[in-house]
Amino acid sequence: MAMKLPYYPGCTLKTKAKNFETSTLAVAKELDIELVELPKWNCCGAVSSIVTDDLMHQLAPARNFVRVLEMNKSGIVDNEYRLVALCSMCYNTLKRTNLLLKNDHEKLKTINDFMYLEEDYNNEVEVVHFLEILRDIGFDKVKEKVKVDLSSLKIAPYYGCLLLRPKEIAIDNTEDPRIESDLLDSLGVKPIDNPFKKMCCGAHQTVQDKYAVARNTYTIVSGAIKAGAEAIITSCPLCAFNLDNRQREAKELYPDFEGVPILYFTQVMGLAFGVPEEELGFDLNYNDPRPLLREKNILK
Amino acid sequence: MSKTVEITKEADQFLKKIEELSGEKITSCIQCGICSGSCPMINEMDLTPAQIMSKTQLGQEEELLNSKSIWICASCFNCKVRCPRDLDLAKVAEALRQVVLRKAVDKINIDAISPEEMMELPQIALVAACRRLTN
Amino acid sequence: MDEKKNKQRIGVYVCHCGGNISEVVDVKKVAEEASKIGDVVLSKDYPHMCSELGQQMVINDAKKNNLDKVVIAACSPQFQGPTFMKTLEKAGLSPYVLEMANIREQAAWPHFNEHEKATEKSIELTKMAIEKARRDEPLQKGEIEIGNRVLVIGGGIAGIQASLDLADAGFKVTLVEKEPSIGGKMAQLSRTFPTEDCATCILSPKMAAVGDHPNIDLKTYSEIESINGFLGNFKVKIKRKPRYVYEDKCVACGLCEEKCPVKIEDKFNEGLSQTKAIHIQFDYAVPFKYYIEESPCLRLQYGGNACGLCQKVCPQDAIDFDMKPKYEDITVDTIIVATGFDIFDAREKPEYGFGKLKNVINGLQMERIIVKAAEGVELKQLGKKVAFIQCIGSRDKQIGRPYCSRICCMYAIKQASLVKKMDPSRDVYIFYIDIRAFGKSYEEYYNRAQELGVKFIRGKVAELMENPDNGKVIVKAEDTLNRQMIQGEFDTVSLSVGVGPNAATDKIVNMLKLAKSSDNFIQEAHPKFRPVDTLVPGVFLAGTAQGPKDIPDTVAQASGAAARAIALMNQGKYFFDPMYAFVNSEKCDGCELCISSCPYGAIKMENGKAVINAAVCKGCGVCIGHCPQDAIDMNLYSNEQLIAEVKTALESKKEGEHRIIIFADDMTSYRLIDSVGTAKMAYSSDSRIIRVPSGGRVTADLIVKSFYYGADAVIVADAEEKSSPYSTSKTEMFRNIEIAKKILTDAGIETDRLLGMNFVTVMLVAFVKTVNKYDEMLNQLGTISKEKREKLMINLREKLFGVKHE
Amino acid sequence: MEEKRRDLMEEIAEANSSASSGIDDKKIKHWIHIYVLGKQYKVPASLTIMQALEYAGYRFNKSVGCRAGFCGACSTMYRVEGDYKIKTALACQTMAEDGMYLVQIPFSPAVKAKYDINNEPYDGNVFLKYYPELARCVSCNTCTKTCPQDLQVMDYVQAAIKGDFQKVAEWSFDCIQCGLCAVRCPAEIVQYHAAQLGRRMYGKYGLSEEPNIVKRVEEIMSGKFEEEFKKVMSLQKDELEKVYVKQQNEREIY
Repeated sequence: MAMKLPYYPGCTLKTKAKNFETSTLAVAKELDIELVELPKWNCCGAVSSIVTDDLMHQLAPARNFVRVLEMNKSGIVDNEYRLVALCSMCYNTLKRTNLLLKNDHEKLKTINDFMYLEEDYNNEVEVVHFLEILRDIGFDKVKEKVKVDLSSLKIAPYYGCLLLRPKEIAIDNTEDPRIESDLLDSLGVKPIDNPFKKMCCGAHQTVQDKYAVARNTYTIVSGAIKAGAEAIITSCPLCAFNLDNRQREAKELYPDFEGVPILYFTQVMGLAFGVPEEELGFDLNYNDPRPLLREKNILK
Repeated sequence: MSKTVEITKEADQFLKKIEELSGEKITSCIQCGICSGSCPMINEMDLTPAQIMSKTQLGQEEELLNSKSIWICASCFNCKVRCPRDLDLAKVAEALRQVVLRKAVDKINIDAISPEEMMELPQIALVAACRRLTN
Repeated sequence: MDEKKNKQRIGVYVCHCGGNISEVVDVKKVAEEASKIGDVVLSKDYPHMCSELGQQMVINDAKKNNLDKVVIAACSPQFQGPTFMKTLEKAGLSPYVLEMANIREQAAWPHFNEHEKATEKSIELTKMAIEKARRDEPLQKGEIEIGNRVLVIGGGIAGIQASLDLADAGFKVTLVEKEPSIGGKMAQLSRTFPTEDCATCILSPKMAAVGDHPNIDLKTYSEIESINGFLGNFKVKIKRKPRYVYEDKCVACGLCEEKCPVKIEDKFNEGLSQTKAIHIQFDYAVPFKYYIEESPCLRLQYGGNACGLCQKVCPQDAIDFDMKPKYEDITVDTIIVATGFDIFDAREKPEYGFGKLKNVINGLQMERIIVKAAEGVELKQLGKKVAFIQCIGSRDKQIGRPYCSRICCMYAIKQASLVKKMDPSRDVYIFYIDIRAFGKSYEEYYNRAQELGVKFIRGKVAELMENPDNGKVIVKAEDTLNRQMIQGEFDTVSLSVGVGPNAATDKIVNMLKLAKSSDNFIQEAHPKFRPVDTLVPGVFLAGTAQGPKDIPDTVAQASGAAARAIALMNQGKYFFDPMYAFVNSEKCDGCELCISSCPYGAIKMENGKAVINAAVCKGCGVCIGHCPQDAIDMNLYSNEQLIAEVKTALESKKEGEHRIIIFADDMTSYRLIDSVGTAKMAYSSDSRIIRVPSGGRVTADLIVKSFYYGADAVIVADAEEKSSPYSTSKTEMFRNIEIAKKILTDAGIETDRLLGMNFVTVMLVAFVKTVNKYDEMLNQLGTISKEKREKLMINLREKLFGVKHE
Repeated sequence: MEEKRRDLMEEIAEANSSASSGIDDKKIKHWIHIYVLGKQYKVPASLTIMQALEYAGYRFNKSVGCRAGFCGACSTMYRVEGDYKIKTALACQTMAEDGMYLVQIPFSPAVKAKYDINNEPYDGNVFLKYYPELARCVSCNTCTKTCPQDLQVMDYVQAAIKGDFQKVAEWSFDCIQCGLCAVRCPAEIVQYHAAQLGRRMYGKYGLSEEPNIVKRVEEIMSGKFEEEFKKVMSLQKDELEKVYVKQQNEREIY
């Protein structure tokens, strides 16, 4: 009996990061997890609004929580109020709003009043990241599903900010996270510790100042390379974009800079589980990982 | 040439305003500078995060609102998780940004972004930029 | 009770206080009114009761009219109470049959501009005092025999100093240390700031002195199992952990250590070097005897005849693998807690890479490195560039340690100076937030370090990284004075870790029921005036158990603790007011509810009945409100007395008039109200103050009855938590108030009429405002109808305790 | 019952006639009060907002079009006494009520992006490329509440952000481009233009070609209708009118 979970993809997983979603759904299937997409979900806002008087931007996440209630009402999921997010930004934004509404009944009321067309939300929902789900079912379970030997791969986990900070939403130790390397271990991949694994990629600055971001990309990626990594995994489409596409600008700034492929952790899982290549959508990765994977005989 | 900062009533009102918007007790900053040391964008900044705190305390509105730093801050919360007084500088920066943005100012002109880039950017990048940099 | 009434002979004296009172209050009238009350055999007014003559008059009257109760309407009992208590003793009476009506601070002064009211109030106050006196018991001071036996817990410098002072003064000391040797953290230190004299050199003589002092029974490698009893009779169980080496036989020849095949990390060197499974803790350990660490030892792990080399080679055959823990029971009169501190475990701040990056060490490791370097042993190469990072585990809310550890600045400056002196070509930096060189000649020492060329950068380092190419540590920080980021690679980075209470502290705190302050260290009785006492009689604090301290302060405090213990034990007796609670065993049904309510563990069950230990009881009275059987009562503030005061205060309440009953805790609120009077700050003369030991003493029962007897409002005034001697008083007060409020609501009475407030003695205005606010409020609410008041009393005890207790 | 109904019908007829043909007001029994640009007017009951305004003396040269609820020209915003909610309507489709505070929105200031769908990739980011402000949506749902066509506007805006052409096209299909959503949007989005882009892209790339249309286009291209066309073009005005009327009448049949 598959575990059925309400699932929030986020805009980018429908466009630029399709491969994140397809690979996730594929590996989830392997693990007998059914991620049921929220009906008519809306953009979470990507970043949580952090000034005290701005409720407007808490609406978007709140609406999605109402969708979860509806899913339970209509029996699409059975008394399951965990909302699974994949994109780190969505996770962070949804979770922070959820916390805010849990701790501030005034604001919760105001929001419910404003959304009078929706049914009332009363903090039923718990926002979780897919990585947490994996940890909960146990990495040993993940290990059981491994079909392909990836031991030759050296991959550096990259956490960025929004899975770990601020503390109240952290899915792991804020300063010393292990969850991604534990995952890699269970997949038989050698995790490489990158001292810059928690450093911010520059996030939305990529829109107004791509070179500022490229400088961070350079620091983070070459940090991983120095530590011996051949690829980096992430769980955030924006990190992925900045670390991957911005390698282009980084190369402009630092001519001798050699990039590495940036993968979603679920793509690596997919490889280990022997998920068909097309479901992993490597064509969407800016730095094509396939040459590396072929060279390692992981892909034909 | 160093200029002298007048300590005025307005200065305090500005501090109060930012404290209210951010919900942070800015006066309890001890200026240890750990925020600056933790900041991933520090190299892009004109004022260090710690400076932003002290200048806010002194209500140096003009200098703050014209600074590059408040717009460079990517809200990564690294300073927040390290601050020995558990202050959230990301909130302070956001408050300062809001003071500007709420005067119907946009910090980026999204129409000016080239079509090519627009086709390349992931949605969240643009959404986030709009949230943080437009009114 | 009625017939008891008739037997009484009460004398009443109304004082003019040289006009202070008589100019406002009609003292003659007060005396006259008092004389009309039954059992009052004489009632006088007199210019100066506290004068020689005034006191003599009381003594003579008492003898002539063989008075058995005395009421003096004058100033505050806080003020002249003690004087008149002595007077009564001279008159051959119990000092506890005195009651004072506080007509100066509570009537004449605050109501100086309404003579009528002031006089009425004075009369009532006097009546209240008479009614209380009528119910006074002729008690005597309580006393306990105290001997000269002291237990000192912890063999660090604090424990050592306290033990020596006590032993030298001829007291019998048992010093218990959990480690194999005494010496504590100081034994690990290199040199001491600001003098830079070597710690060993000044510590080891003291350790030796402890070792062979006739009055000190040294129990090392031992732990306290349990402590029961109280001042003068503490029963202590001590666990002697097995050394597997007989102290009396071992001559420390060292053959065993040579032969021992098991290498383990040397804890004394903070894991920077190795030692053997059988070893002496350190070179000048006291006692200088070997011991075997259990877990690594092959024999002790696998038993049989595994290894056992040490035993084979020991010429003294001092080694016994079958040694078992021994338990010893001792009885002591007083206890000094000197459990000391632990350094902050820097691994709790992973961003600094302690335990991960090989060139990042902590302050204590640095001490060991410096010590050993002096001996020519290099525990770790420091290299040419050394950085110290301050406030690791101090002043940091992120890890719940908001306090300053007080020693780190100075020890870092010391270490910096020493490593600089070792090799002047070294580049030494200290990254700090604030340099706190507060002690005697510390600032000068700081300055000397600067002159040596130690560089001080004002900025906290955020994280440490290793340069993979050369293993050096990359340090990056904002120079907050320069407003620039600075960065550099260092050969060694020392984390100046802060201090927290020793891991063993909590165990002791729980055994002795001591209080802890918000920083987790042990709470002293009073931050200013009783810095080495605890609220538990006969238990004192020495050293860092009470809070971070440097060596001078620790030693000073240790001697202080010793002196306090000596002062107490020298009396041979311990006197205390008989202000304690007691159980009426007929009524007690052994429900044990009271036991958990007592914060001092004074209540025990004895064959099915609760019994209160008078010596341990502090008389806060919170237990009384917890007894469903109404079986607990207390001296000096008995239920009957308080009810009588309330009744009397309300009897003469006229139609349309209203009354605010204020229960004021003796320690703070009552004094506060005195100061309000002294300041001649006017407040509603409809208020009647009733003195209680603590806010927690005011039971819901008492509150409800006050309303029943006609109170229109009740204010319970208690000390602000920190200034209260009773740890649970505040919470108990609000508990009782909540219960009372429910009952009021049931009876349809506005709960606004009941207020609990916490005061500190300076909140004069706050008090006046509160009372006047209530006065106004009552003008609107008016008085409470008889029906409602009677409704209160219906099944009162069920309402108070939920279920009916048979 | 029957009686009652007839009365009502008469009333309406009466009112309408009076409105359109200006017969003297004495005949009219039922009146309501409305406010136009803050000024109060007494108008007969049972008129559409548009008729009511005209009765009140306003003459439309803007804010009016098909009068049949299709063109979206007569967008109206109003509040009703005793209700804080701001309401929207098409003036030609909504009955005037007593106590309406009315204003016409002749045009919503909205810039339409220039693009040639033939040169656009069928890629979701096209929406943001031409209408980046879509990214500012805060999901306040005001647009949906505003839409006089009762479309789930917020949903299709969200679909646009996600680059889902089909959903945008289907959910916005009934949009009449009245512009009310764009006027009310706090994020300053022009929903209906984005929707149109979506529908066009979907029409071109999302849907398979409709064979009949293909066939008909071929016929036209092959000149099948040239003859008829020439004939019509050659007609005089009066002849043309006849043809037109005839053709219109033929329409009536179905």
